[in-house]
Amino acid sequence: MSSHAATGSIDHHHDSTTSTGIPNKKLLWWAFLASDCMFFGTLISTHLVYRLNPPPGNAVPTQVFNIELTSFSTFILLMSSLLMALAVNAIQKGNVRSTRTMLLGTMFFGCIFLGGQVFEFTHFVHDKHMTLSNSIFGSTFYTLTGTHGTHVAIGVLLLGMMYVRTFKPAAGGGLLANFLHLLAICIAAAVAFIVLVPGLLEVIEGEALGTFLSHSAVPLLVGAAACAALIWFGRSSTAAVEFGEKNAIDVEAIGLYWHFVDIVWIIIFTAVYLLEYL
Amino acid sequence: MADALAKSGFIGNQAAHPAKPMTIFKRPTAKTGLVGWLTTVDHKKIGMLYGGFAICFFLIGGLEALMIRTQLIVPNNHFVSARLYNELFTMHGTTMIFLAVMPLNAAFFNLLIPIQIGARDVAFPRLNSFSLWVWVVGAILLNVGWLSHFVPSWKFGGAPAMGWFGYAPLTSKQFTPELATDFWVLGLQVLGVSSIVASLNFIVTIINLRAPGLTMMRLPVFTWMSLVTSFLLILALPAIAIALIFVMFDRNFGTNFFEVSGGGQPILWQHLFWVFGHPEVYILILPPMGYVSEILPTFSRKPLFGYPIVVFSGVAIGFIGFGVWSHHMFTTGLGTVATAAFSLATMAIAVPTGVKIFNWIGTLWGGRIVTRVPMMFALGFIWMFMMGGLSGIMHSAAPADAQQQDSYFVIAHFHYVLIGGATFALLAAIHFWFPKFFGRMVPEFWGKVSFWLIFVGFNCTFFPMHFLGLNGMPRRTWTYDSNMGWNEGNLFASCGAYLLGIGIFTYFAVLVYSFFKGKLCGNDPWDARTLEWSIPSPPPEYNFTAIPTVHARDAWWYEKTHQEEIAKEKAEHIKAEEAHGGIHMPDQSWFPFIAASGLLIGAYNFAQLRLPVTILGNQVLATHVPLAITGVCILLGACYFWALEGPAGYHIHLDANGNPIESEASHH
Amino acid sequence: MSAPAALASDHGSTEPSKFHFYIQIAMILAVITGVEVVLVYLPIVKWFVVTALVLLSTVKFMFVIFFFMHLRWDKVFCTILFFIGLVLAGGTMWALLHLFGAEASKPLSAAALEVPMARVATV
Amino acid sequence: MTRTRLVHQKATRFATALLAGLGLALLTGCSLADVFSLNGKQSTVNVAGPVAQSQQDLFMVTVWVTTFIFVVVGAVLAYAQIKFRAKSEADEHAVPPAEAHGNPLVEIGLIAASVLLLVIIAVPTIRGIWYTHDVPEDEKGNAIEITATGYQWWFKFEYPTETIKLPNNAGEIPLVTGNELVIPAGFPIRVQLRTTDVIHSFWVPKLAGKVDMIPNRGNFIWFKADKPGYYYGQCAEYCGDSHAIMRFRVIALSPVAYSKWLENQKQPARSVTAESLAAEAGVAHAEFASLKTGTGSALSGSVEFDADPLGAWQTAQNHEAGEDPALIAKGRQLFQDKTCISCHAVRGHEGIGITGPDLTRVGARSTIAAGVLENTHQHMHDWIKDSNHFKPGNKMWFGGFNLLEEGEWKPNPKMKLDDQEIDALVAYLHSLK
Ligand code: HEA
Ligand code: HEA
Ligand code: HEC
Ligand code: CUA
Ligand SMILES: [Cu+2]
Repeated sequence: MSSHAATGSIDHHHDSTTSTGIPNKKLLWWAFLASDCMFFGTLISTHLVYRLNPPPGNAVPTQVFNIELTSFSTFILLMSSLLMALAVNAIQKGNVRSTRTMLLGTMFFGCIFLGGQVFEFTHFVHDKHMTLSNSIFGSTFYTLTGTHGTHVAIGVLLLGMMYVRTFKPAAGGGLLANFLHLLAICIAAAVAFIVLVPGLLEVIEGEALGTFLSHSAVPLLVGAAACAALIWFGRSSTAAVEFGEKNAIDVEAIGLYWHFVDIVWIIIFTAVYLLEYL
Repeated sequence: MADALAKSGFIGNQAAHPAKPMTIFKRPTAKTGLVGWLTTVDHKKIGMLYGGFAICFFLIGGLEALMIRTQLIVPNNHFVSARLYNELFTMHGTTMIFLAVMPLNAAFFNLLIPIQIGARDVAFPRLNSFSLWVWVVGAILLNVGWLSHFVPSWKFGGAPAMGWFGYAPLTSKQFTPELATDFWVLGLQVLGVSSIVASLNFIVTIINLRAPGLTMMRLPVFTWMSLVTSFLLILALPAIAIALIFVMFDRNFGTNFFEVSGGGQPILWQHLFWVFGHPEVYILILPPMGYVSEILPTFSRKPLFGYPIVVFSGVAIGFIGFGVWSHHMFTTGLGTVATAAFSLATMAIAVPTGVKIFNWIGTLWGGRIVTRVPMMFALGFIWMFMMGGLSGIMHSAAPADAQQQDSYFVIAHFHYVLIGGATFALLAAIHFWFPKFFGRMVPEFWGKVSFWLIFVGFNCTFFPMHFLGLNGMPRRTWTYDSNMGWNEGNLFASCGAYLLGIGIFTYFAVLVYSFFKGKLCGNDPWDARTLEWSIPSPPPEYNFTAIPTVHARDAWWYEKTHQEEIAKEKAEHIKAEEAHGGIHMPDQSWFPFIAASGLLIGAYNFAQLRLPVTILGNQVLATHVPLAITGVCILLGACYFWALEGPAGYHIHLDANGNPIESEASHH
Repeated sequence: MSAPAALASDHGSTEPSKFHFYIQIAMILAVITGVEVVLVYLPIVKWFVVTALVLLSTVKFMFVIFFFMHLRWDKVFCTILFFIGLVLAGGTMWALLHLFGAEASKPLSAAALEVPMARVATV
Repeated sequence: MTRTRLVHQKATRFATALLAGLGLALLTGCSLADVFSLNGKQSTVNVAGPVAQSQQDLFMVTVWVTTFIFVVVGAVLAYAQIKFRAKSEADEHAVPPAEAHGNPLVEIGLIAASVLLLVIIAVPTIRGIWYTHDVPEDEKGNAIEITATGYQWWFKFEYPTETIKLPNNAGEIPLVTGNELVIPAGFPIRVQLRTTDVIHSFWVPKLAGKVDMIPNRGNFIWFKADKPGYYYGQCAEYCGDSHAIMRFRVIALSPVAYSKWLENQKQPARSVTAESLAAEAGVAHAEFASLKTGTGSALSGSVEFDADPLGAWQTAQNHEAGEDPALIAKGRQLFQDKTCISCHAVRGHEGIGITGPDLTRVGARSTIAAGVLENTHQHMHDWIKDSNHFKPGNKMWFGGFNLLEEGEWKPNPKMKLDDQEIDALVAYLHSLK
């Protein structure tokens, strides 16, 4: 077993220690994704069933939607998928530095997507007056896309934990540093992007930049501080790390999840958004 | 060879890391006592915990059934109130299905699968412990409502009372404002998480941790059926999980999924529930079919007849099971085409099920049938399940079902498949594998007495219910009038239920007695066929001194008939494994248990989020929000540390005779 | 142990980096997305657009699972496993949409709903 | 004899003795024939209309086919169990029989046979689905349209084609009754099924299998009563606390009697005065014994009632003997004062509410409270006094007689009634025929 890692290169599509040659984690995630198909199948069915039989007074989707923004989000998510694939590619080559960059990039795009969704939701609620409870379209739409958004958020968190792991010193220990690192990522992502992206979108939509900055100064500052801390942490750790090519399966497992979230969005984008425009 | 060994001695996915662990607790090492049980990752201990809890709930569910039968023993009875009766049948159904039969099956999955496939544990041992404790959380949430019958200051409004399938809109805040319903929703949700996680674990275990030589077509049938069941679970549970989220949102956040005033359609709940609910009944019956497929060959002293087709029909049942859900909805006005389609699809299931029955009979044919107690329950299973299945076919004829739906005929049908089927097989299995896991035999005499009491009591209880149903008695009725022609049938059924109760009591009393006083037994008291009988009773923590190589379908039977060859092979394996560092075992962990505790705190408080927190009548917090958040933080924190601590593990070394040498403290 | 490991290492190191390949895939996906958005605004017959959308999404879907998610290079069992879920979910969706599309399932909502509501209001 | 065989026999004997004892005790309590009786009031086997008949015919097909399967498979199973029993201890450990792993021919044969047997069930099933779905084309013209609405826990019946002109040209409303559905025998009846709250289900076993009343769904059912008769129905979908006693009745009359009944129904509520009574002299009055008190243990039908329910119903249509105009007037006043009118309609009198059943002709019903109590003076009295005792959780008790205050149900002071007042109410309600 250990001799395996020692030989230096690993066959990433085959694990000779299992009966089928598929690594356990990969199998677990694929089985989970099969299950997740049913989760989203149920949600999408519900949404479409109610689109098929709209009750009177239902919201009119095309009046609510902002297809430019959604197309942009779709593009962003696709690009995050690309970065994710590149991260796996990098770690399979044992390139930890490149892996870190790609992971950060994936998270970054994931957060932009989430920010877009936050903007979309607030926009729909405040400007289009479609809430979770005032029409059945609102109920099904928010629940479906919200569940998807939750998946993205969990994905960002998992990626964050993976990113943190890449710094774990080979000598062991480092619990506190590890935790602070994760905290910084969470704050930087959650606060800054989810404030920043919707804010900037508002600005694009016509709000004055000043207003936005004055409203969101505090979170932006906190986020900026967290980012700075993140970079500092990243640079200050020069010790040998434990993370390496042997962890490719871990990155790949999260990658599977991340891509799945992307393909679900491919379906949602078509079934929930585009078809409404016909 | 060496490669194959490395393969099977392997647990979890992590290569051994030399680095120091990152964790706040020292990893627990106690094998006994409270800590030992709470932190265990040993699949056998986890299985026993599942089994112990499940049997308790089986008795509670049975007690609820006895109260139901007591209320119905005479017309216009006032033994319990209408409301309490409704709570009783709701909780009886929910308990028996989610807290008795499902976890009993989970117990056997845990106890048997790793041993039957020649592994030392499941693929993700800590995840397994998590499933167990999450299940306990769900069980607590479901039953917490009962407390308000005993402690009035717990204002949960009693136990839930909307039937085990909780049809909308009865579950909306308008019709059931009680907290009990919120607990029911959350409880089922949590149980779903537990089952999905456990099933993913078993799928990976069965597919990836098989001993060398154990091809899929050599897997014991029980393991096969558990695999199919695990697939059914991960694919069926999402439907109800989402539907329950809808209910939760409707109740608490003003959505309109099932609220007619907002354009919702309550019938959608029925579809989503039964998309889960019908596969669920096969989730309940497929593992029992597995037990029976192990027990019959053992006591017929003959291999299973038509193994491939038995396996294939199990898969077919699972698959077709996803396409028949609306047969529970024949009376909801689906329209002719849909009704016809579901009617025919339902009938189709009789074919693969029949195939199993035929092959079981084929197994008996030409054998040497030894009627020991497990065999009697297994034979009882075939008879009773066949009856239940045939009344299922009567249901599948949709127009006839219009008369039977929601009548006692349905009650009769599903108790025949659930008790005559699932429960009989479980009782057979408990009796069959008891010696393996406790090292003691159950006395034959009392086993047989309990079999006959249960068999007769069961038929006395439920056979008349077919007639009650055909005579127009609706189910879920807390009382009936004396001029309807149902008096005698109910009296008879209730007396039968008492008899059944005595039988069940005898059965478990005998088990308790045997636990302390039963005759000690060796590895293989039944002269059986699969791998679990090749190791000591009770099995050591590491299961196998050496991972076996499987040469045939009934692996242990083959070993018994090829002893020399196997002995040589085994000695080689032990040596090879020792050269690889000894037997690798996973470390125990606190975090699955802590995570589940966080879930309990979070869910319990989430259900009553907006209500004030009071202690002894004094309000201490304006809402439950802080407590709910605390729970979630505990959960997330535990998951974080869990991820960081890694699976780790230690090694056990064996001496020349295969006995463990004081296990080296090489935790890593 | 050494034999398979050596084999594996050969295999591993000869595998070329897929960097550029992934980027090409991503470009194709982006282009398809663009085409989709444009399609819905074009004055073409509806059935054609719907078919095209479904096809294009499927293509995107397949690209992602087979390339980004490596199904193409993994054991087929992974593909089978995932498709079990996918097919059942798709089948269930198909059935539900048909069940609710049927004439028998038209909700009473509009007309019938308002009558009782109005009556209740008079009490 | 092997040791295990001996144990087995001993255990069997022990259990048999125990069971025989218990069985005897049980049988003295009831006769077996009654346990398996299929002649009840809601029998699905002993039916009275073509829809139920077709369902019953199909059921019998399934019974025959499955019994056949059970007998054949059971016989083989029993034979195997007996024939291949280990005969001795030595036999148990004898060299195991040849390892047979299956036989494709046998398997395929059995599968084919199963499919064939299923086809026997499937064909009439399909036919039945289409037949029971809706009124056959050639009878559509005759069909009577009715709308049934489920409430927690009673039924409202509307006759959309039988309209009543409101006074002062205030428009038309359909005829409304509650809990007892009156239909003409021999005519197809098509009932629209609606509900205002949760799911209920419309089930009159002798006439047709059930169809659910589901919120936001336009379900319907059709059936036909071959002969005039009195049929028992029940809500068959669990609908909350008192689901068990959400019952109703269907009374099928000859077409002539039906139109007479309709004619009477369309009149405004009957007002009893000394003059009107005098004018009635000579008309047959209700003398049915059970109107005062019933004998037997059933709440919904005394022995006398059960002997001839249709007769009892017809008798109930007649005005009661010995009506007291003063008491009735007092009752009518109380009905107003005690706010009964806010929930109950009495067409032509003061009552206008629609939360509870229409009481315009409640005196002519054979049962009250949705088929739970036979409509005797005593029962009516008991019902008004403590309806919660008979129907736990009912919306008259919770919402009328008791009001929700700060999360607790408190008695409604406006509705305090003493026994004399209740008697007056009973007299009034029983005068409404
Ligand atoms: C272990 C659980 C279990 C199992 C295995 C089954 C098995 C079957 N069930 Fe059952 N069912 C339930 C549990 C189960 N059921 C429950 C709990 C409910 C009620 C839920 C509720 O409302 O609360 C229910 C309700 C239910 C209904 C709805 C009734 C109603 O509410 O109106 C229907 C309708 O079709 C049905 C049909 C069937 C059929 C066709 C099978 C088939 O799988 C049976 C197949 C078996 C055989 C047929 C016997 C052996 C075969 C042969 C000997 C071969 C030859 C036979 C033929 C060719 C016919 N079941
Ligand atoms: C696996 C599932 C399962 C099992 C095993 C049982 C077991 C039994 N059930 Fe079950 N039943 C259901 C599943 C099950 N049931 C479901 C799903 C429903 C539908 C619920 C709904 O409508 O929502 C139902 C409904 C149901 C009803 C219909 C209620 C109604 O519609 O009004 C009845 C009525 O007779 C009944 C009776 C029984 C009886 C007598 C047993 C007996 O077999 C019980 C035998 C066991 C015992 C008698 C226990 C003996 C133990 C002791 C005596 C010791 C007790 C001591 C301690 C607790 C310390 N059940
Ligand atoms: C809050 C509304 C409400 C008030 C006030 C009310 N009722 Fe009722 N009543 C009902 C409802 C609802 C039912 C149906 C109960 C059931 O069967 O579930 C009913 C049933 C009845 C019935 C049986 C009707 C039948 O067809 O079976 C009678 C008689 C009756 N009420 C009389 C009265 C009298 C007399 C009063 C006044 C003293 C009264 N009700 C006040 C709501 C009310
Ligand atoms: Cu209405 Cu049950
Ligand atoms: Cu089913």
